[in-house]
Amino acid sequence: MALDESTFPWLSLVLFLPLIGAAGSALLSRWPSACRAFALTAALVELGVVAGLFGFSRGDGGWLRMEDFDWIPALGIRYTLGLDGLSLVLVGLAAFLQVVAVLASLGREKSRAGLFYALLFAMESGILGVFLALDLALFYFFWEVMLIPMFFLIGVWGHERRRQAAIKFFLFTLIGSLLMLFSLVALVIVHAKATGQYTFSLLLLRGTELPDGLSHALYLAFLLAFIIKVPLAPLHTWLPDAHTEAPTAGSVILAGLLLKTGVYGLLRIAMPLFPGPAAASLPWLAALGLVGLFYGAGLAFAQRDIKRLVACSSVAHMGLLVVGLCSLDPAGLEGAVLQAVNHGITTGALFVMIGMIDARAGSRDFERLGGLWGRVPRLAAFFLFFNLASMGVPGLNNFAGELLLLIGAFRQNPLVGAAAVGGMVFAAAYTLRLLQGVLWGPPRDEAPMPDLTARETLVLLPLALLALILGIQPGWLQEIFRGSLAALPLLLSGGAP
Amino acid sequence: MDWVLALIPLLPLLGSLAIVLGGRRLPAAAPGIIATVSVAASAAVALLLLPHAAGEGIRSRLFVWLSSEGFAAPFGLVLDPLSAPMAAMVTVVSALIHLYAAGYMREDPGRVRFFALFNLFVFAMLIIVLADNLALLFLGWEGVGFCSYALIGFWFREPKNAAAGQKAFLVTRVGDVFLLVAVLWLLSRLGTTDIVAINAAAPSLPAAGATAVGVLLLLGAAGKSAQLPLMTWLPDAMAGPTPVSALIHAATMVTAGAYLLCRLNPLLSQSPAAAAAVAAVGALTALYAALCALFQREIKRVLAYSTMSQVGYMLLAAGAGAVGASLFHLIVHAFFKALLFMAAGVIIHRFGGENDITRMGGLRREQRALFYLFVAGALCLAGAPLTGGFFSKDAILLSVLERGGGFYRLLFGVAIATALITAVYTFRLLYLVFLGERRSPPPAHPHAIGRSMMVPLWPLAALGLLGGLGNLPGGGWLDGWLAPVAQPPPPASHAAEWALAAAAALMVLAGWALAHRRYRGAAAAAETGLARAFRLGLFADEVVRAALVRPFHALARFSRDWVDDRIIDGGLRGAARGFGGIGAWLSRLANGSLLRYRTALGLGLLGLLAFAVAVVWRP
Amino acid sequence: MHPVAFWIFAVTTLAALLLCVTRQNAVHAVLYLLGALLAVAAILFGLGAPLIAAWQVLVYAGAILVLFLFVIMTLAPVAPSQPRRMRALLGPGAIGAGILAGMVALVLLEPSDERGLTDYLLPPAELGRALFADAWIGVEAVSFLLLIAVVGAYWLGRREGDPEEPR
Amino acid sequence: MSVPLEHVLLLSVAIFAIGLACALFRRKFLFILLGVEIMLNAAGLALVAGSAVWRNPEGQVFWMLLAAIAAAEVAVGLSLLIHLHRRRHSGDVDELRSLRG
Repeated sequence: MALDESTFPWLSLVLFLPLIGAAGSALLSRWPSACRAFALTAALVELGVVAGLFGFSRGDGGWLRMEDFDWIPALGIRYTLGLDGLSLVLVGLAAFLQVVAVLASLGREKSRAGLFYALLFAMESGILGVFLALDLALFYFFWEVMLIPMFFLIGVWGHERRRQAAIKFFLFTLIGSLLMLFSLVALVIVHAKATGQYTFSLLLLRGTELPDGLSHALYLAFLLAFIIKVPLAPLHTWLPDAHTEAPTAGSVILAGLLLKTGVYGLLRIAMPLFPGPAAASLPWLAALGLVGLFYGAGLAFAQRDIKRLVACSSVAHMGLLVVGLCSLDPAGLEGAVLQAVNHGITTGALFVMIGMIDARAGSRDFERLGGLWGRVPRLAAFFLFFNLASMGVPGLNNFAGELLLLIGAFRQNPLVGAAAVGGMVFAAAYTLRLLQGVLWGPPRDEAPMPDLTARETLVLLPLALLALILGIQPGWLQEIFRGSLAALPLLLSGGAP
Repeated sequence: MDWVLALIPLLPLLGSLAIVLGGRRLPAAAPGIIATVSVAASAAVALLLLPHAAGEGIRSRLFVWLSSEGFAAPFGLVLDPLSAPMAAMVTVVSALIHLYAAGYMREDPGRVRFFALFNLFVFAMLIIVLADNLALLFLGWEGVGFCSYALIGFWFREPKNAAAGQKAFLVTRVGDVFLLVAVLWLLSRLGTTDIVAINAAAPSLPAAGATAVGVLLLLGAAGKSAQLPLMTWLPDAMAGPTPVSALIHAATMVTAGAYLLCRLNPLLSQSPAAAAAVAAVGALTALYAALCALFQREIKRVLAYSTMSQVGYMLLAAGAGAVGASLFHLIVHAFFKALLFMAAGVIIHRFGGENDITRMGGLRREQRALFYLFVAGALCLAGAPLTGGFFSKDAILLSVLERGGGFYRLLFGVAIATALITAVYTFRLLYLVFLGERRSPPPAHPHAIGRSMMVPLWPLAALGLLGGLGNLPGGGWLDGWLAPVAQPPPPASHAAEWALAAAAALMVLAGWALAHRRYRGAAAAAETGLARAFRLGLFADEVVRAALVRPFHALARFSRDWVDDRIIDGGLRGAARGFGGIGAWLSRLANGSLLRYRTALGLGLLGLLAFAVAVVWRP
Repeated sequence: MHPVAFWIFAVTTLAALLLCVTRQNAVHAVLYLLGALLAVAAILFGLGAPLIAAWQVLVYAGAILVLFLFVIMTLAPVAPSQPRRMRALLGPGAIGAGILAGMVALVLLEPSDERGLTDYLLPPAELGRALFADAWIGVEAVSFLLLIAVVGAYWLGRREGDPEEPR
Repeated sequence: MSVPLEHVLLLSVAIFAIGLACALFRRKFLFILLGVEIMLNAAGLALVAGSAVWRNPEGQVFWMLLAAIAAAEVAVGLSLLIHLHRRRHSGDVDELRSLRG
């Protein structure tokens, strides 16, 4: 069968392949080993198809692919998918981390493996939908779809306090998304009254003329939904609980992708829809980002549970990301997207490794860990490597993003930039504490502990290589999404009152 | 041809990679051999390229590392008159110390990790030396910080060692923050991080900005170079293996701060205030560290404080604008301090791991060769006439004096007093370790001292003693060589030079005499309070702990237990409880009786009807 | 529809309903209700809805009331209930009657715009088209509701400990 | 000569009121159900009248849906009644005092 390159619905394929994975995993749930094999195959096939999407990359800001069909014509809701450089990079990250998550959860004897993988794939589909949807109703649909599997992943397969964590996660994100729904409907109605046409299309709604007060209120609702997901400082408390209690694969997806949907929402939805209020909100957002940067670092430092520590460090990383994003400087914006990708890689890797440590030592508590280098040197070396990446040692991936973020912030406001640089010390403080508590010191007991298995090495090696490559040559990634970001500063500076 | 330049840093990197990939499959001696050979090859390249570096020097750009709008950080190296001698020094000293380490670490089970990190360190250090832009320099800057961290805590089973590494990394990272802010500021002002371009554009900077950036650079340098007020990590860093102390914490990394200030000296000299601050920090650190060194008991801590003090001299010179003198002292100091450290490693082995000099003594009779080598190093450190240390220190003192002005005269006084103290503690070390009687029983199983541990000491001793030939007073080779990048020192009168030389020599003699009187016999008697204060570095650790570390811990705990748990989550829990209460109250209305529900329904309907009438009614 | 016919049926309806709701005997009440529903069916026919009128007879009078009767017979003998304290109803009854009378007065006193129910006839075919072409979502929803009602009725009506009950 | 809408609506209101009174004041569950049926019928009448006024089939369509809903309601209501009798041997709603979630 000859595929017509120009009309073949690649995006729908990418979007729905994980659903096939989900259905297959659920059907095979009686045969766990077959189910795992199928899940891995499905994730790899998806990654292959997504890798194919990178062939469309042109490096400019335009839409690389678009698919547009009627969905609910009575309300003007359409099934519109669009791919540009920004979404391409994030879709790539999602497909990659999905493989990591599946691989990382293969070894453990999971109860109800079929359901587990089904939820994991449903989740992926939802996340991909968020990154691809250009119709706001569709976007909202995927935004909610993403929430439900995660709720069950945490609630069923989590650790000791999984119930509370799952409910907290659910409530926080649900409040945000309900506000967004109200605001979205209000926007559509205002638009329809002005033009006589019901539409949920992001591109059409962009130009809606709104009275000042209303636009601020609507923007605020969108903003709230997204910064809860990011999360920014006072709204972050769901994150440590959810990340800590989630199973390893869930933590990887949460940290690697779910938080990025918030960033993506800010960049793609909230700011372009309401440029005026967005421009006015930037200083406040940057201030919140700074608070998150230091507060998250302090919080991380005070933790005893290593998984919680890494979870809190996410708050700090995302705070810095927001600071740079708010600079609206090209370097800052590029840094923000780079940081989004890099944080997904390194923090994902750290969660995978903490799962491995937990499985070996039976604990994630500083009091009962330590001296791992003497017992499992390979694992310890990888752990050290990813921690260095996470604390932003130059030459590894996070530094590239962070430096660009800092440059952007500094150009915008030297004081904010300088303060953000100070976060480096705090990052070092909690990271070194983590290393001290896990790797160094005398071994806690002399029982033999298996070093990395072949499968585990297979999980970590691609992550490590990616961290290294993106640390040395982030440029090839920047090339892909640079064009997509160019319009935003113009839009916001033009829309400023 | 230019790509050959990249071999200088890349060879050690390749060595490190080979060791990591080989891992435990390698034969026992292989990591040491690979590491030494790769660094030696790098040294050979550096020495071969040295003649080509004259004038504009050579540049090599491999690829663009980071870039964005208005910012580009290529992986670019430059070998110019300033970096070439530095690179040559770093590679040569590294090669010798690697050779020493191959013997020292022969039996250590962690030698794969050791040599991998050791080689990686050389790579990072060479990046600092050769980078043509500040972003790449920062890569090296953080890279050496990491290697230092991992190597200080090399024997990680002892939590104290790992903690020392952690402290070193953290404190130096505080300095790194200031350096990065300076880099960002320069980038936003000048639009470039290229070092040559920055130096060229420096005169266009506003005065206040130049001062600010100078102070930021000073703080950045202070972190790496263990200068006041970020000096507390260096004495603790002696927990690492001795080759690490010799290479990282004496010869190369700690001098990176001084090198940075030399590199950016045209920028620094734009602001007299910042330059004065650099000089003052250098002089004060030199005095403080020398005083502390005087009262230390562990041999490596004496040397650590002495390193701090000597780097203070380098900063003093850099602040006074004498790049040549600073670099000269940096290089000579690297030779003799590496020598002293490695000799100290042998000494510690001879005393069976004993570190306390008050329990040593009488080693001269057992180890005659070692004694001579140590004396050579000590004479250089004390600045005995005609040694390398004498000329380099003299050049610094002269440059400070020539700078003129009351402030610099004061610093000159501090520096010359420090020279006296330096001589005293140096000879104290010599007397306590080598002379007199042995004050502890000989160890049952002294470590074997391999040939490879002694061989590297000889060339270092020769380089230290004869280093002065590289830059004799009155227009030496180094000053001429550096002319394209740093203005040569103004010609001083011969009389002043001779007077200064005489004064310096006098200081050495006085110091020797003092030490001779005090330490010829037994070790010191009971420790006085003042001596204890200096031994503990004037309680700098306690001050930092009380002023910064404890509040930070408390704040972090407060965030965790109060802000997150009680205020934010507690508020949400309170809201939830409120809603729950309303729900409970409402649910009491639903008492389960259908009749009552029906009545309520009827009343509700009546209410609705009334409402409808009220709305519709229009009389 | 002629107003006279309308009023005849209307009065019949109301009378039958009043008798219905005041009976003590359930069978009698259901039979009065049957009469009322048939009168309403006639009015519906007059309002141009022949199919609806037929349905009213078939579904309400036929199916639903038969169901009522069936249940009443099943449960017989019905336990005699206490006689109602009719006096207690006087108050609410008076209020309700007052409101109703007020509304009647309002409507009758206010002259209407004389937009009467002119003769309108909706052929059954068109009703079917409207029902199944335009309001199909409603039909689906209601049929789903009926399904749920069937399941619920079955579950509620099952005999505890019924041997047919699958465990 | 025709019936004005208001008159039909008045009839509808009256039927509704009777049904409401029945549902509210009778004590037997069976009569409450009858009352509800009467009210639904009143609403149906109003719908058909509206259909006739505006010459629009939608009112009648809604009558159909309403009838189906009424049927469902009766089915469930009557099975509840049966259930109640089995449990309490009485059709009196005074007995129902434990209807809490």
